[in-house]
Amino acid sequence: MIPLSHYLILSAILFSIGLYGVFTRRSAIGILLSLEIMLNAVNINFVAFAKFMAPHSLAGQIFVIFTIGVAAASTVVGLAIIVAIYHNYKTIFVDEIDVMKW
Amino acid sequence: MVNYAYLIPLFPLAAFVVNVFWGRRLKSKSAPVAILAMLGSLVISCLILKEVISGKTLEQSIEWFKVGRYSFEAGFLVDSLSAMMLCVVTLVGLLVEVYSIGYMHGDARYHLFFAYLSLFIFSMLGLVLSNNLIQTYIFWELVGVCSYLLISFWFEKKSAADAGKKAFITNRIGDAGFFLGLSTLFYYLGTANFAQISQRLAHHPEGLSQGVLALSAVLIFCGAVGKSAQFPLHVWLPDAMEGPTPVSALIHAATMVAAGVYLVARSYAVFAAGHLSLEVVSYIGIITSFMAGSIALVQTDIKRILAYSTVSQLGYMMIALGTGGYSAGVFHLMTHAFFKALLFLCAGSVIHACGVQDIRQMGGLFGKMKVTATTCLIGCLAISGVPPLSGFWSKDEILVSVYNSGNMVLYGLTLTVAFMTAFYMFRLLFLTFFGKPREKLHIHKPAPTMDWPLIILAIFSIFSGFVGSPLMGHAFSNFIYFHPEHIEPNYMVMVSSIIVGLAGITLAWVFYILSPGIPAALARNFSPVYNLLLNKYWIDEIYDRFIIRPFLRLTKFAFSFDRYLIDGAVNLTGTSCVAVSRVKGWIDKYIVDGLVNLIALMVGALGEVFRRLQTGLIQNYILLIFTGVIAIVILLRFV
Amino acid sequence: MDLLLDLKFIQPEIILIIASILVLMLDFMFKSKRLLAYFSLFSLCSALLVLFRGSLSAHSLFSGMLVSDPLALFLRILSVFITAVVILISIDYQEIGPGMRSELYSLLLMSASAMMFLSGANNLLMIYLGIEFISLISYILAAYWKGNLKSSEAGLKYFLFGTACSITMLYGMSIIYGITGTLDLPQMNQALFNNQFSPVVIFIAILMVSVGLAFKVAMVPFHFWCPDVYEGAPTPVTAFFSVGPKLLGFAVLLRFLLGGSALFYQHWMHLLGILAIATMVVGNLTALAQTNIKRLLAYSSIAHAGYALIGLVVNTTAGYVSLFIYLSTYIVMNLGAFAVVIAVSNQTKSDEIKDYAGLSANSPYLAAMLSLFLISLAGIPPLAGFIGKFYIFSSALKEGFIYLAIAAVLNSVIAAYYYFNIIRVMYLSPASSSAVKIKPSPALNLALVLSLLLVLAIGLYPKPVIDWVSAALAFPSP
Amino acid sequence: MSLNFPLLSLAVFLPILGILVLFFIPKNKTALIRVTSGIVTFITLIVSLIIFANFNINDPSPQLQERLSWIPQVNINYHLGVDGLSYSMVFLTALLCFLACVASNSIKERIKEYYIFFLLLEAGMMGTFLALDLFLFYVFWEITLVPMYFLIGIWGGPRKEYAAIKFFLYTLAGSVFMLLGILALYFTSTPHTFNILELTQQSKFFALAFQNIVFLALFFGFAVKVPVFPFHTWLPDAHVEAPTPISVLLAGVLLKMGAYGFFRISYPILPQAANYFAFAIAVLAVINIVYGAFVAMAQTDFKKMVAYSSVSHMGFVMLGLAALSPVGFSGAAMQMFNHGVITGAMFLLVGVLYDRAHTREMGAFGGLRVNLPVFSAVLIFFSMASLGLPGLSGFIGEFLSLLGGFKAFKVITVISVVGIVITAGYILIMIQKVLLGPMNDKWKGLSEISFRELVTVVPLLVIVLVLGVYPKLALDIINPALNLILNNMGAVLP
Amino acid sequence: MWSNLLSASIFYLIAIASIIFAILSVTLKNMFHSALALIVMLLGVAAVYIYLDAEFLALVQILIYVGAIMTLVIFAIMLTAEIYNKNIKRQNQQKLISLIIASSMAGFLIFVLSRFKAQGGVSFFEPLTLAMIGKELLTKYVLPFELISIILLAALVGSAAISKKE
Repeated sequence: MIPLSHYLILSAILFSIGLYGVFTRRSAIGILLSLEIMLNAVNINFVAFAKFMAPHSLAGQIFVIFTIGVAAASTVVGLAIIVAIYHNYKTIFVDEIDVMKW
Repeated sequence: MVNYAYLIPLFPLAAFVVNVFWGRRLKSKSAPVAILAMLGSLVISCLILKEVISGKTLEQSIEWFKVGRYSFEAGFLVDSLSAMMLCVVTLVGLLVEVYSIGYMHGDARYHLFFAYLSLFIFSMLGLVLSNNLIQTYIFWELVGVCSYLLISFWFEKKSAADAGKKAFITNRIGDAGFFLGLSTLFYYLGTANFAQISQRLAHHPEGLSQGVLALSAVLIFCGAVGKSAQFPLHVWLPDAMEGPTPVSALIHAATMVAAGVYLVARSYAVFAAGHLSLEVVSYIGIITSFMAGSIALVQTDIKRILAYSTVSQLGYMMIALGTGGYSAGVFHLMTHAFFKALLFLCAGSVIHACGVQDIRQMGGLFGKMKVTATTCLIGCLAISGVPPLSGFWSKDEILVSVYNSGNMVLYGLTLTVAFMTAFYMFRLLFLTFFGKPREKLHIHKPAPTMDWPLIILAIFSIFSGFVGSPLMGHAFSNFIYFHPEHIEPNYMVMVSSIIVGLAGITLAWVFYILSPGIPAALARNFSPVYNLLLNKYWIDEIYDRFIIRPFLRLTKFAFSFDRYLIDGAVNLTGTSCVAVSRVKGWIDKYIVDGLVNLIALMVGALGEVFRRLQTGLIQNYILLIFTGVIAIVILLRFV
Repeated sequence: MDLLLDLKFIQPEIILIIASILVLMLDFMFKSKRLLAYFSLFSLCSALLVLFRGSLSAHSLFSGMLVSDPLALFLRILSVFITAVVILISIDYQEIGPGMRSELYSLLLMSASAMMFLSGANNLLMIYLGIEFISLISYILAAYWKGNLKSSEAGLKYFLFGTACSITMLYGMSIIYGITGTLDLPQMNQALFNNQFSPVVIFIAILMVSVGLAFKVAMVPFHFWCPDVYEGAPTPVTAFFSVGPKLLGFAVLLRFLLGGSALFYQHWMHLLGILAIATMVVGNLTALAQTNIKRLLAYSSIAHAGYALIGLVVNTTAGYVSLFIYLSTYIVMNLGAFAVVIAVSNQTKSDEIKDYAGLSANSPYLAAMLSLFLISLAGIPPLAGFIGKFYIFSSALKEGFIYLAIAAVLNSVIAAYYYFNIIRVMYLSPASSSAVKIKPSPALNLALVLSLLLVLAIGLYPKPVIDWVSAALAFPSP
Repeated sequence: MSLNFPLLSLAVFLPILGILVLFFIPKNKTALIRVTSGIVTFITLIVSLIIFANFNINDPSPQLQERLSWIPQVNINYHLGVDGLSYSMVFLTALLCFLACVASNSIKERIKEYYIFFLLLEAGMMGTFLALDLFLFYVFWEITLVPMYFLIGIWGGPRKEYAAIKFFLYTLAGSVFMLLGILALYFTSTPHTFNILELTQQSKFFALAFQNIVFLALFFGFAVKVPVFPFHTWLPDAHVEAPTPISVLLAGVLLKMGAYGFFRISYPILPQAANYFAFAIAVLAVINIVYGAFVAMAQTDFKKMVAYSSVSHMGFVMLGLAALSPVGFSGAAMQMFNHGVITGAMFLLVGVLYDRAHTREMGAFGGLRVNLPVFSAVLIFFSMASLGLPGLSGFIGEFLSLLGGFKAFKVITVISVVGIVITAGYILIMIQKVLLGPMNDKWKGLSEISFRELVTVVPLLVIVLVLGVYPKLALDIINPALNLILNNMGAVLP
Repeated sequence: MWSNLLSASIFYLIAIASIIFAILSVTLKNMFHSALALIVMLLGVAAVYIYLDAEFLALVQILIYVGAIMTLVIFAIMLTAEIYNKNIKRQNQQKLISLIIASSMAGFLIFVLSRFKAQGGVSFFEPLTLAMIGKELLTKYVLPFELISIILLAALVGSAAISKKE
């Protein structure tokens, strides 16, 4: 059978890939995508722990349901903001959006 | 009558208050107010003197204030010494005030003059009456202030203002020493009262070593040096001649300068206990008198000559006190008060009459000013120690005490000073009153009110000597003494002093009447000595270069030190200036303002670093966060 | 499952949610937008009334989801108060057009209920949902100023930064769930004590969870979003950010640290201490050279977070009491200061400090008010700020954290400089010619007077506030 | 016997009442504003006299105590009390505030704000001297900071902003350390208390090491205010830039708060530390005296010179404090009071000159005595007093401090006596530059000192004269309190 | 036994696939292609859920994540019309540092989590049916359930407010 640690390794790798994406992606939507990757990594974690550590309680899986719900909400908000940015800045490249500094 | 002694200083104080507040309205009537007050004090003083002669002394004091276990009291002590001084001060004060009516006639601040004069006499009387060192110190400084006010009376003249300032500061230096001596005594003996001091010194208390006693005596003497213009601090007296002449007569001849001698006399117990201190007094005395005497030989300003002669005579008194001649010193103090006041007032009349102070421009005034000339002659005779005038007796007493002290060098020097005194006094006399008038001077007769005081003083100069002379059985020394001593007249000393006096007079006669060319010739071939004396041993210049100028430079340095160093180290306001570079002017002031901004600079620079961190790029932020997280994890893994 | 019984406890939250929906509906009926504001204020007041009347028994609701203990009550009352004041000062804020008013009020009402839920959250899931709820609303509010470049940039930055941090928090939560097997905070604490996992794992889990919370509180390594978002967002929203989420961030950090990590306290203490000092120093030093007043207030709020952190570092009940006293005084002063900033920016349309020149000449009332709030922020007695600082210093010294006290003390001197810099500009420099008398609108004036009275009252007679806070924290910490 | 009527609170809060009244007077009615403030300060003066009436001189412990619990959780209570030492300061504050208020006619713009800050300042100062609770003392201590910042900042001279913020930050930095000291005291006292009297009782239980640290912390707070040598650089700037009536208060009262702090808090509560640091304080004191005099000598600006002279005179206070003997303490307390009166008057006179000639450069004047006789007489009188001329009150303070100092540290006192001579130097230089010498025609138009200005100076003149001649009046009030402090410190002193 | 081996190998296949596609979606130049890569990764994750006996979650994942969220994202990509020009540099300059940080993060997590020992074996108790999840949602987790609905409402209202035209 597949031990718990493999799942955790998978989620850790996905989490780091997402993180790398957030650091390097220039377009806001790119960052959004990477965030989704990180979120999925966490969900895997939750479900894996639910199965191995607390097999008879459903807390883990229910948590994932809620995280997906929240992910949906935050994507809606994120995209609304990105559209507003595009409307004002005419670009969604994050390193060009720095009117405010120091 | 003795217990009314406290009234004596109150009269002049009342006069002062009247003259200050209502003087403007009194106009010329402010003089009689002062004179009346002075008369009152004189009468009481004489009555008290009569009672004191009959053996009655009194000390009364009330508690001024109490701090911890020390109680400071204020009170008055009437004994032979103070009674004598009271009479001298009030008498001379009265005569000077009468004289001033004429002299100060028409001055804009006429009433103020008499107000300051009464204030001075009040503080002098207070000083003489006080029964403890602290009260003496208080009146001591008051006297200093009055002399400052009177010297710079004609303050429009810059020289007068400078002279006043110089006098006050020099006195202040002396007073600092006096204060230290006072506090040492107070610390070790627990009291400042003269009687208790001598009592406690008698059964020499533990803890008070000889060294400390001598030190406190010298410190008190330091106050006397400042006030009586002895050697290191004598520079202020010649400049004090800037003040009106009656002021010089009263203050710089009779009373204030004598206060130093009075103080040494009053606290003689302290001096006597410490054996070293008396030597110091006499050495300072001899140096001062010899130096001042020599300077007076070549001076040309009439008042400067008399000033240096006063300094020299005070040196004389110090020598007397130094060599144990307690009553001799005090006796000379009294007689000197009379004839020196007389000489100053004569000089005043001369200046008042011909408006000029340089004796080389005067000459042949005998014919025009008979009274002034004759009284001046009497004064000169008295001071030169020509018998039977008072000067002879008191100087003789001093010479005897110096002779008895066994120090022959000292005796020799004192004799030469006597010779010099006789010489320069008669030089002054011949140049001003005899010989041909050198310049066309318009002379207007001095007013009668200026002549009468001269005559009275002349009489006193003649007869005041007999009190202490053998003819009246040394009445004076039996009256005022530290411990009863029997002096038998030493005829050899008496003869030598007469010879010396006459020699001085004849030499002056030869130099200035017989052949006026000699002094100029002498001056030429002894020019270095002549210049040395003319420039008053360059003491003023030395003081200026080695003390005053470096001192001022030090204050400038202290101020710049203050602004740049300390101010720089603490001041925080420079912070914003580093970041806000636009306001250029503002920054120069802060950067210039110094080290305090250093901290401000660092704080500002640090602020700048954090500010730059805020790049505005979202990804830098997220990157920084996770580096932070990683750093924390690493840090705590290993800590 | 006495569900109905539990509902009674969350009546205030329900009222607010219903009100927020109603506000959207009312938008169509009423022309004047002020009525909407008054309606939302009315609903907040009724929620407050219900809160006060509610019983104070400390027991858990909804099978462990919420706990209604004194601390929760204290936080809920404060959240309602904060939202009320924010709505009050946003009524006359001209930048937000009439069209978007109703959404603004409804979002604010929802954020109030979110905060109230979060104050009682006793379950990891509830904590996550609460935080996400507030964050989402904050992202929207940050970007609320439609045409303005800065506002949308603020929204974007806040969104990206916030989501990244909350996902990290989620990751931490998953690990804790893995370790303890339960989401419930009290059970989690028990499990953490007697588990056989190596401390490193637990430590990393707790660290990642507090990343999310530290982001909300704007602690040093996570403070970068703060200045840009505060400057960009519309001013009432900035006021809300600087007070609302920060208070809840601290509350959850307390609940979480109090429970879970008491075990690892000695690790935490020094780390948190260093972070607290770093927060103070960064906040104060960067504020020195700011020219925009909102940005300056942002850095000052970071600095104040630093001071409040000391209360946490001290980790005693007295420490927590001083933490919340500090926060309540900070809330009052900050809202007051932002109210004045709004009043001025309504008139001069700019937040630059140099535009405050000579404010005391033409509008002395506003200048006096702002000076009072700034002096209180600087911690000068007899105002409220000093009471907060005094409590923090005393709790630090009591536990022997001398280095913390000295760092805080020095920082407050630096802080005094930039607060007084503003006062200097207002009072000491001449007014620019175009300056005109600024008259605050009645609603704004009410907020100003309210916060002024509170600042003075707490400053002069702090006893009731202290009683209230210590009662709130009197529950037996595990 | 404490009157049922809370006199002390009245004295502290009367000015605040005045502020409330001022709020309702419109800005443009300047005359009315000036009159009301004048009345308020005058009533406060009357109240301070009433306090004296109810004050029993030979009872050394604080009287007329008012105690109200303020923050019970932390055992802080609103506790006022007055004893000999604090009464002298209270009277000085009330008097100087009244005179400064009368002299404030020279302020021409933003008059209403001026008087509001002025009254707030008075309340703060009054409170500091009456507070017997460390927390209350600290609160009032800080209250005086803000109005003074505005008073210097708005109505000051050319570099007012710089001087104002410098004054503020110096004092704040100092007082912040003082707060730490107070907190440390609070936590080590069993049962935790801020009450000064209880802390004095418990002073025996504090270990020496602890006492030293707390003494140092408190020292920073008070030393900046006194000011003691390294922390004094704010004083000249603040004085030169502050408007005349404010520098009267600054020099007259604010400097005394620092010294009062030593008397009331540092010395009685931390006796061993006071004894331990006695020599260090004496050294700083003598630096203050001599260095202050030196720098004063180098000044050309009249006000800066008087400022540095205050540094020098306050040095005597520190010397008296360091002496730890009844004579030293009475000297220090007397010097505090007298310096307040004399320097207050000096600043008033400088103000008179500045209002007419609009310059403070001493070199620019000269020969004013000719057509300003009354002004010159008064100026010379006060210069002599500040010189320490016996017969005037300045002498008593210096004399006793030096006498006390002499007993404890001989060499240091000898050096300080040099300070007196230098003081004489720069004061006489000032008199000569300003008053004496030929009349320069530039100042021909200067008008004589007006009656109102004279009124502000005459009461001070009377006090200086009366205390000079008969100091028993003041000493009998101050000494019992000082003896009480010394007895409490008793065990410690050599 | 043989079927175990087969399912295990399929799992590893899926895991590696999803990792590859995740990397692709992060590095691809064209935004549209990276979105598609993400969809594939999501499907991979759904497969992992099935392995972890969370069938309902897999369903939810596919329905909501892939269905709703990704369509939304693609609309956004269309709106902001960046997909066609290839030459714009997709990654910014801090690539190297972020690589280091991301990899060290991964390293730490793996090092930490790998020491988790499976607990309570792998035995199946009663299968976790959908009904149980439903019951649980409406009893124990009823408050979060209500809350998530309000969150979605708020998100809706907010984003509508922001993006509606004046």
